[in-house]
Amino acid sequence: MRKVLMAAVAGAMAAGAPAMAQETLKVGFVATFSGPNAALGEHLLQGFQVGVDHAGGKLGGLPTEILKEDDQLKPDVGVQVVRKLIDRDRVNVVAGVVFSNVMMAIHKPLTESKTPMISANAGPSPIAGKLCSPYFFAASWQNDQSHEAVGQHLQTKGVKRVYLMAPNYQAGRDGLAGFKRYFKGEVLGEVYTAVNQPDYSAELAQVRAAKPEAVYVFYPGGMGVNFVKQYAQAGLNKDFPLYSAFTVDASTLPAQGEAAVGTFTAAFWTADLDNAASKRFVADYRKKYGSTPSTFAAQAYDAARLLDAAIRGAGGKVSDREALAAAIKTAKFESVRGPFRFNTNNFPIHNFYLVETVKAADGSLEQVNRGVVFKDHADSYVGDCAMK
Amino acid sequence: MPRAALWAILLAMAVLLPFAADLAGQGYYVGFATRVAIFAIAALSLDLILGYGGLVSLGHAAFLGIGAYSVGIWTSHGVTAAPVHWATALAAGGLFALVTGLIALRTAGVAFIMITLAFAQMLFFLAVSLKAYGGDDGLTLWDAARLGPLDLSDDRTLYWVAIAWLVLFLLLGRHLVASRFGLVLQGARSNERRMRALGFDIRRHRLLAYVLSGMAASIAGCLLAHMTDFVSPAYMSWQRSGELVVMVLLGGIGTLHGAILGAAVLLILEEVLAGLTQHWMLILGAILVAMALVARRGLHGLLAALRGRR
Amino acid sequence: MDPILLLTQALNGLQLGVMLFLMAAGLTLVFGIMGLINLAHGSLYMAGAYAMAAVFAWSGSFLAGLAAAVAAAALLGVAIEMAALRLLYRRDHLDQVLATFGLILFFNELARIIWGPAAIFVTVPAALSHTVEILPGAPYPAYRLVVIAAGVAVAAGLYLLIARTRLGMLIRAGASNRTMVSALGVDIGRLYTAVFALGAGLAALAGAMAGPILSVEPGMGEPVLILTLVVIVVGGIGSIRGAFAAALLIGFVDTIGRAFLPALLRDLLAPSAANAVGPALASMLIYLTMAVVLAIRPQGLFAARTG
Amino acid sequence: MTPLLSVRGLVRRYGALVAVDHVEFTVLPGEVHAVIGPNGAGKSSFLALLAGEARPDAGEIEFAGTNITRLPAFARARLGIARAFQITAVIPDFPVLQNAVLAVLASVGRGFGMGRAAMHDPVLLDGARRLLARVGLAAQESRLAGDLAHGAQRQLELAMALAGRPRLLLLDEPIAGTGPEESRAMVALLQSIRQAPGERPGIVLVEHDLEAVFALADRITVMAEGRVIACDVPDRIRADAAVRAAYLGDDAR
Repeated sequence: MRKVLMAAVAGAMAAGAPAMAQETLKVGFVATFSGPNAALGEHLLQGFQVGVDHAGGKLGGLPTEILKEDDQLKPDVGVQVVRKLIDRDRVNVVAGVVFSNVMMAIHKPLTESKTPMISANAGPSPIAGKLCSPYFFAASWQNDQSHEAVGQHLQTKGVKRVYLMAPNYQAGRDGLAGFKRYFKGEVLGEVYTAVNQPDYSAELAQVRAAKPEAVYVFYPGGMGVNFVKQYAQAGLNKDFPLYSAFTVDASTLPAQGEAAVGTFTAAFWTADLDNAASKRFVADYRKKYGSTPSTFAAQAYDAARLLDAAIRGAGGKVSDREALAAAIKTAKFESVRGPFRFNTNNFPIHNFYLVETVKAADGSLEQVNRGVVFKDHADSYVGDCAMK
Repeated sequence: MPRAALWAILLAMAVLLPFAADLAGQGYYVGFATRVAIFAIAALSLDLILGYGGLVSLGHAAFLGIGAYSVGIWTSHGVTAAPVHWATALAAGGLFALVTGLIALRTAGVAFIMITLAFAQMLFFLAVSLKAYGGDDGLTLWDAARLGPLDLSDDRTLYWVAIAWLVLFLLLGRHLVASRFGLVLQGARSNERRMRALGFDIRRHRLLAYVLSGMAASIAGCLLAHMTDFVSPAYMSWQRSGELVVMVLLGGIGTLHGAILGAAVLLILEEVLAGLTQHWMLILGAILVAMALVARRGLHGLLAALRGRR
Repeated sequence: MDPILLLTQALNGLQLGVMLFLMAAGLTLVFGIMGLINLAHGSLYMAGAYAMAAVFAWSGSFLAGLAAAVAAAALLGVAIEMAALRLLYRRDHLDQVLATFGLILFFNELARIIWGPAAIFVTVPAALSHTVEILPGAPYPAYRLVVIAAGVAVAAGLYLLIARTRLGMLIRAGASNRTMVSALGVDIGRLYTAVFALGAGLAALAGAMAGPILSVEPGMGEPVLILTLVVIVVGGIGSIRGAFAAALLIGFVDTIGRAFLPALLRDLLAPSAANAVGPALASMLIYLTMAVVLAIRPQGLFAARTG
Repeated sequence: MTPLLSVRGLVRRYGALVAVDHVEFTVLPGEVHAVIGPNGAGKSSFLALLAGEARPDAGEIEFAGTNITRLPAFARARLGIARAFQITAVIPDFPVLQNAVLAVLASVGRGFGMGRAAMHDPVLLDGARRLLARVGLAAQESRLAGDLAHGAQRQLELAMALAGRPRLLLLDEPIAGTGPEESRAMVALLQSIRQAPGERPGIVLVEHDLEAVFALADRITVMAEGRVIACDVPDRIRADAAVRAAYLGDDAR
C-alpha cells in the first residue's frame, strides 16, 4: 500500500555518488493529506519535492524512495502509519508532519526506534524542551519563535496596549505566552476561542470596546481566513492594526484577499529574501507548481536539503541510524533562510523578519520583508533539554 | 458450514496471525490487527445499545476518551499497572454512562442521537481544557503499561490482550443478548408500548445496557492508549463517534459479530483505498451510499442473502 | 455593562441565528415530512458557498452568485433525492444515516478535487464592504446587516409560503399525516422532491451568504451541520416555528456565552483558572443548553403535533 | 362488594379539547364492564389514563385499594392491570413463542435476569406454550408474530395480556376489524377467560361491535364527548332513550 513517488533515476545523474555498495534511501513522508486541513500537507510535500529535484532525484546521491502517508489529522492514525513505516517499510528517516498533536503522538515510536525525524512544520514546545531527542530535528522552527518576534517588534515600536487572541489549544497558549515573553506592555484582553470556530463577531465586538493600540492573533489555516476577513469587514483594520503569526501566509492569502493587506507578521523566511538558495527555490517552485511557495513549502524544502547534506556527510550509510542522526546534526547546507544552525535541542537558531502584506502595483498580493527583528534567535525551551 | 466450525476457523486465524506476519516479515500487520480488534470492541459495545436496544448514540467515542484518559492520567502519575487503568476506566465509563444515560434516556430517536452527541462534546471540550494533561495537543505516555510480568508496549503482547478482551466481550455479549435481559431489551426496541404494558420498566433495562456498553467501550479506549502510547481529545471527536456508528451499520446491526466485521472492513478499506489514491474518501463515500441502498442489514445481511440465494 | 457592546453582540447573535434558521428550516422540513435524517445537508450548504464563489468570481455580480448558488444547490438536491434518498424514505433511519454520511465524504472529496484543498477567495460585494454606525460609536459591518435582513425576509417568506399557499398546505398536511396527503390525490413523490429542493435552496442560500464571511473550503458544512442538528432538536423536530425560535436561542446563547462568559469568570475565579475554564465552558454552552432543554422537554420546545 | 377499580372525577385535556370530562367509573371483581360510544367520545383516552400511558389533569384512580393515579404504566402492569391495544401491539419481529416467553417473563421475573438464558428456560417455555395453547396458537409458535393474520395477532396479544394472571384486563376493541370467523372465536375466548376458575379478572372492554358487547358485558357505560351519559346493565342500556338518541340510533343494525 505504499506510494512510491519517485523511484531512482539511472545512475548517470548521480555525479557525486559514493563509490561504496549503494544503499537505497527510504523516506517516510507523513502529513495531513485528507480532510479539511489537507492543503498544508500538500504544501509540505511540494516543497520537499523541489528539494529532492534539486538533488537530482537522489538525496545524498542515493536512489530515493518516498513513501507518502496520510495521518488524517488523527494522532492514533499518525502512530499507525509511523509504525508501518518503521516496521514494515523500514524507512531510514521520517519527514513532514503538519500538526503538533500528531507530532507529539509519533514522537515516542520514532524516538524508541531511533528513527531520525525531520519535522517540516510542527515544533511543539515539549519536544524542544523536556522531551528533546537526538533523533528529532526541526527544519522549521520552534512554535513560539514567530510569536516572540512579533512581541519583540511591538515592544521596540513602543506599543503600550495590545489585545491578544488565539485558539484554545496548547499551540495557541504557547504562542501568546511567547508573545508576552518579549512584549512588556499592557495586555487588555487575552481571549482563547474554540478550535475551528468559524465566526468571531462576538470576540471582535469586544476588541472594539477594548480600544487597543494593536491586536495580535494566532489563527492558522481556515481559522485565519475566517478571522482576517471578518476583522476587515468589521472595519477594525482601520482603527486597530492587526499583527499575527501563521495566520496570513501564502496558503491562506489567496482566500483572504485584500482583507489581509496592511497586516503584519513575523517569519523566518519570505519569498523575496535575498539569497541564492531562496531565489533558486522560489524560481523552481514557481516553475513546477505555478504559484509562490508558502513558508510551509520552504520549510519542507529545507528539510530535503538538510537530509541531502546529512547523507553525504554520513557517507551514504543511511542504515546506521545513529550515524545518520549525528550527520543531520552537523550537516552544512544552504538554507533558504540564510544562516542556519542547530541548537543543542536540534531546533534551529535563525533570523526572524517582520513581514507586511501589501498590494503590489499589478494588483497582486505580496508578503514583503520589512527587516530583521531577531538575529540568530534561539528558542526559549532549550534550557529544559538535557542534551548538550 | 456449521457455525462452531466457522468460529473455530476465525479463532485459529486470529491465533496464527502474528506467526504468519512474522513469517512474511510483516510485523506491522500485528499492530494493524490490534487496531482492528480495539475498534471491534468499541463497535461491538455500540451494537449492544444500537442494534439490540434501538438506541443510536452519536457520542460513543466519549467512552474511548474516558478509557484513554484513564490510562493517560494514571501513567502520567507513574501508575503503570494495566489492571488499575482498566478498573478506573470501567468505573469512570460506567459512571459517565449512568449519569448521562439517566438524562439521555428521557428522550428517544433523533433527540437521543443529539443528546448523546452533546454529552460527548462536553467531555471533548473538557479534555481540551485539561492543560495539565496536554489539552488539545494530547499526552505522550512514556512508561509502558504493565500487566503483571507482561509489557503492553510489546506489539505481540498487546495483540493477545486485545484479542482476549474482544473474545471476552463477544462471549459476554452473546450471553447477554440471549438472556432474559437481552430479550426485554430487544422487545423494547421493537414495541416499547407493549413492553410497558407487560410491566417491564424498560428505562432501567436500557440504562443498564447503556452502562454496560459504555464500560466495554472504555476498555477499548484503554487499549487504544496502550497501543498508541498517546492520549488526546481527538479520540472522542464527534467524527469518531460517527465512524463507530458507520462500523456497526456497515457490518450489520443487532448481530454483534457484524460489528466486528464492520470495524475490520472499514479500517481495511481506509488502509487499502488510501494506498490507491489520495482521493480515497470519494470511493469510501460511494461505497457507504451503495451499502445503505443495496444491503439492508449491512455486510452481515448481504452475506446472508448471498448464502440464501445459492 | 456597555450598552453599545450589548447591542452589537445582540446583532451578532441575531445574525448567527438567522443563518442557522436557513439551515434548520430545510432540515426540519425534510425530517418532518419525509422522515429522512439528512446528514448531507451540510454538503448542500458547502455547494452553495462554492457555486456562489465560482459565479461571483466569473460574473462579478454578487446577486448572480447568490441566484446561481440557490439554483445549483436546488438542482443538486433534486439529483440526490431522485438518485438515492427517495429509496430511503421508508427505510430505517440508520440506513439514512449510513447513506448520508457516505454522501458527506463523497462531496467533501469532490469539492477538494474540483477546487483544491485550500480555502478559496470570496469577498463581500463592494457596495456592502463598509461599516454602518448603528449607534454613535458602534460601527457594524453593512454586509452582516444585509444578511440579517435577508434571513428575516426569508423566514417571513417561508412563513407565508407555509401558511398561505397550496404547497404550504400540503407541507403542513404532510408533516402531520402522510397518508392523508396521498389521499388528497397529490403526487407525493413530486411533493417530496419539491420540499427537498426547497430545503437545499435554503441551505445553499445560507452557504452563499456565509461565503464572504467564512472560509470556503472542503468540509465547511460539518460544523454548521452539527449546530443545525442542535437547533432542530431543541426546536422540536419537524416544527418550522420551533426551528426559528431555537435558531435564535442558539445564536444568542453561543454569541453571548463567547462574549461575556470568559470575562464573567475572570471576575469570579483566579485568572489562570478562568483562562482555562472560560473558553471550554463557552464552547460547551450550546450543548449544555440542548441537554437542559431535552432533559426538561424531550420533544423539544415546539414539538410538531403528533398523531 | 368493594370495587376492584374505581375512578373518580377523571379529567384529561388536550389543549382546548376535553377528551375525558369528569368520568366516574367502577369495575367489580370478575365483572365485564364495557365502554361504548361514538368515535371521538374519549374511550381510548380514558383507557390510556387507566393504563397509565397518559396522566390525568384531575381525578383519582384507585385499584384494589391502592391509589395508582401517579403510577407509570409498567408499575400498574405489575400490580395486575394488563392491556391489549386498539392497534395490535405484539413484538412483530419476534417469533410467536418468543412473544409469549416475554409475557411469562414479565409475570415471573423481577430484576434484570442477565445471567439467565431466556429461550432455554423450561419455566418460561412451558408457561409460554400453555398460554399459546389456551388461545389456539400452539401450532404457530415459530412463525414471526408480524406475519400472523390480524385475528391471530389479536389472540396472541390477549395471550400475552393473560400471562401475568391479571386482576384487571383493559381491552381496546379486541373484536373490531376482524372477520366474522375470528370475531366469533374472540368472543368465545373472552367468555372462557371470564369463566376460568380461579382467575375471573375484571375486564374493561372498549368495543364497537355491539353484538359482542351485549353478549359479554355485565354493565355498559356509554360515553359521548368525554362525558358518561349512561351506565347500566345491557338490557336497560338497550332501552335507554338518551343512549339511543346519542349513539345507538345511528349505529344499531
